[in-house]
Amino acid sequence: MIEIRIHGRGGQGAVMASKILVSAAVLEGKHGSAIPDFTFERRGAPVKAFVKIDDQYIREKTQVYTPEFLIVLDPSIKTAVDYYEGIADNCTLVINYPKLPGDVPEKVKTIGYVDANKITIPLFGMPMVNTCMLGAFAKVTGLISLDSIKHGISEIMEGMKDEMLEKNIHAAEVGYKEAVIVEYKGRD
Amino acid sequence: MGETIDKIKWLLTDKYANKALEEEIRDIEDLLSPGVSTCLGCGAEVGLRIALKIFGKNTILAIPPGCMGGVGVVGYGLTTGAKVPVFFPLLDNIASMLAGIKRQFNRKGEKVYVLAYAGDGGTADVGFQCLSGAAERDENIIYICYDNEGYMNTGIQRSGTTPYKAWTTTTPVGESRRGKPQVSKNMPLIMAMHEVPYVATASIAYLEDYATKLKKAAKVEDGLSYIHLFTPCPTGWRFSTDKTIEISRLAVETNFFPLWEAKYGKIRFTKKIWFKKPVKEYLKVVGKYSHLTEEEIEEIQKLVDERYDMLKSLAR
Amino acid sequence: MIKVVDGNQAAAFGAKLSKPDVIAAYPITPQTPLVEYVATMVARGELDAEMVEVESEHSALSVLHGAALAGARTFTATSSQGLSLMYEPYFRTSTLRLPVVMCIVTREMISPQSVWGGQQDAVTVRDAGWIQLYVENNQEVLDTVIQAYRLAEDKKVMLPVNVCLDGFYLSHMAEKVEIPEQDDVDRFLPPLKMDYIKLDPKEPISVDPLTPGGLLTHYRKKHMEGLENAKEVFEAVDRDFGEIFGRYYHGKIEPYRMDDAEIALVTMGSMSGTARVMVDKARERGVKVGFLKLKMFRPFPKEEFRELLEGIDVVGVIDRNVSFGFSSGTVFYELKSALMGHHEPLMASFIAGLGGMDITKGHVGTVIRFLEKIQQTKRVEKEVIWMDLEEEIWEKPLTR
Amino acid sequence: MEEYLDWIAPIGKDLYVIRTGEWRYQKPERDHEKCKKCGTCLIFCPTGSIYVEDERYETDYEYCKGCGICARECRADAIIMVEEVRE
Repeated sequence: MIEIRIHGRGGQGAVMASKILVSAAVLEGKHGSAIPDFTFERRGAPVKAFVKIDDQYIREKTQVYTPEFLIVLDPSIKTAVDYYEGIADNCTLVINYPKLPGDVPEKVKTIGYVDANKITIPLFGMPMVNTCMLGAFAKVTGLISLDSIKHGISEIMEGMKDEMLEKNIHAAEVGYKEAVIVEYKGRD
Repeated sequence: MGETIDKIKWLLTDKYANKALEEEIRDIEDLLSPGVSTCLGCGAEVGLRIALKIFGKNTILAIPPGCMGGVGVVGYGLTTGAKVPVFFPLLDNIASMLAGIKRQFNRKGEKVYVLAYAGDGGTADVGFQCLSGAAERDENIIYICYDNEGYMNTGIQRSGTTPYKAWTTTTPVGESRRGKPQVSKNMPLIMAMHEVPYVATASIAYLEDYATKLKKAAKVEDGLSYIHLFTPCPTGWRFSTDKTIEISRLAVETNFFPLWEAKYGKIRFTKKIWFKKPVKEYLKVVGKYSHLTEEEIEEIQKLVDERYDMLKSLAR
Repeated sequence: MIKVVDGNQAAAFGAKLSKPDVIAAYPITPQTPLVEYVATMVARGELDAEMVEVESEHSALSVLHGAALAGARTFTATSSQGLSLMYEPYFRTSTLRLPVVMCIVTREMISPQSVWGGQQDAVTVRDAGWIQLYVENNQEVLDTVIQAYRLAEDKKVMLPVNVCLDGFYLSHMAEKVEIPEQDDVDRFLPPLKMDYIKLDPKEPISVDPLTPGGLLTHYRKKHMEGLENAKEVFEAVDRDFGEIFGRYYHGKIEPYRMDDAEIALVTMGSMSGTARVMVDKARERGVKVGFLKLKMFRPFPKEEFRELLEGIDVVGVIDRNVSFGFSSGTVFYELKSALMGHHEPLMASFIAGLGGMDITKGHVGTVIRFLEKIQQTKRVEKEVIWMDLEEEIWEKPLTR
Repeated sequence: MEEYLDWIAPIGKDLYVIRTGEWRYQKPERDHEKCKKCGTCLIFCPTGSIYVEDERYETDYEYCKGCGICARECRADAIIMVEEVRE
């Protein structure tokens, strides 16, 4: 089973991103479950969401404590929460950052970064980075295809205006294209 | 002299109004059981019998806990006290249950009057929240509050509509307290301020006026109609059983309980009082005010005048 | 149709497919999205129902009383404080024999102030005459809502049903769910017929006259018979459902790896999935442990428990709630009294997952080890164990 | 109705009636000569006990509780309350 934890701020769509990931996994014949952290989802407040993906049906309805994959929608929350808490060995970090972030723990073996703010602010007028980061996640991890992510966006954002849907799919595509992958060997 | 003129006026006008109403309703089947165990001279019973005659058989009637529930309108054991479908809502969910019934009948495409005949406790106090909610949602129900100014079924306790200084068993008269220390909740005005299609006050002394208002309420299709019916209680107010109607009339003639109606919040008086009487004439015949001093009566007169003036300033 | 939906949405789909006439609900965490989903379905015209956006939970259930008396199939959902505000009409729904279906998205009761999960709300109203079904995952949420209508409206039952889903752990957890076809649901669920109690000018009767004690006792007895009938009817409903939809949930209690078990775990709600995983793990170690998922908490399936636990050495019950006054978990004490005078295994009560706390694999693993110890020593040293408070037995929940 | 659904919920069908005439300690008596047939007594009677027969207003003593409202409201003074005498 693969466990993913998504960190972001209320309004950036961390919870929706977790659902999109599950929808994408299900399209690929896998199983998945997404649970948000149960804090108040206030705009700006740090939020978490947990995703599990497996070939088998996921029976346990629990949170994620030792994620192998970490998606950070907003690195500025690190003063408020330790998003590296409990990460597994060989962790993969997918982070919204314009360059390779420093100060990454050694357990992180792969880093993917993309400047999602730069991509999404012109699209949405604000850093609604969730779909862009999922595009990056698809490229960095290779776990799920970009096409499946796009399907997930259409399913979970059902009911949204077509224009918004298109923008989100576009954001995922750009995120996929622009994500930079670095095999991380610990601090220099 | 004033009294003589008054009597002449009564003979000239109201008598014929009674006649018209009487001719209209006397051959209509009484949809209430002929023998229900209301107190002698019960004002609320008058109001219910007339209401059922006006609305007729195509009515679903709600009788919540209170006097009318207690006297057997919903029946006892395996019986029913009415010839229309009647049910016993909770004291605090009257308007919500009515709304549910009406919604389902609407859904079935069947027209039916869904009517509550509820006391002031279930209306102005514990049931107020759901009534206000139903009014705001424009539920198409008809709600009659029979106001006997207290919890009479359980033995004369104060309610939100119990008037200032009135004696009840929970607002007794003693050295440090002299009846209810607060003024009554102005329930009909609160309902009018919901800007629902129809709100009216009515009195069992002016049945022709009441009947007209019931008919207007029946015509409403786009929201809630509310009628606040003044029904003196000989048992709880301490007066002899034959004076129920007379006291109701005095309450209107002294502006203690003015008669008006409001369509979508726009208020209009329906009974012009040509010869306004001092409120003292009303208070002195009602036993629950027998402890009042001249000063207290003056104070009540002032409150009655103020409330009437406020209403006048709102009326068209 | 396969969709990824959370528990609230699954419940909304279950309601929609059951074609209710009148829906009334008031939003409360964690049930709020359920109301939004239903309102959206109505707004989009996908669900043809009267939606009443009431001003309180008390009114939500009250509107349904009126609607049901006018012959409507009805739906609502609530949680915690909303349920306790509903208590007055709640009791009356069952005693008037109105087949209302209501989801309880379970949550702690205040105080202390909490908006998170726990089954305290729903188990506290267990003696109000409703049927209560607790579910494990989102597919079961959806399926059980549909089943609930068949059960509630069965002429041998005619009682309201709660479908209880764990707040957040199910209500906000998204996973794959198969949405049944409307035709199949229509085949499974016939239209509602209410003719034993109704408000209709064509047949004027009174509903709920003042009733003397002797007659009231008669109604109580009939009510209890209805609840007892529900046990048998639910088995049939579940089996029928399995035939049409290919998903069978084993009725009131689902046994898991119980065939040769000596130790049994009893769970209710979403923790059951975690229990499955840990029972499998313990089996790998050679521990003869199985588990029983209690789905029908009300009426309490006493007879089935007696049968299923015949010959079992140790039983542990994990409760996401407490029974104040009996001083254990609620399911624990109900089970304990059900077994009285029959085969009585050694029993321990585990209280876990209150106030939104996770019941982790570590927790369940610890419970199983505890039960093993009881089996070895043949002694219950401590009958009630508070999972997160008793350091000596609590393994860190991070244990995977 | 099917057997299962017999008397499972509290409903009432037959009419609940109390012979409230037994409550009376005073009784209205009408002077038909004085009666102006205005109908006031009929509409105000709480128990609905006044009826018209052969154009005369009569009281149904089966249900009249003897409250006295009819006598009080009658403007023609055609009704008086007398002591109820029961044999």
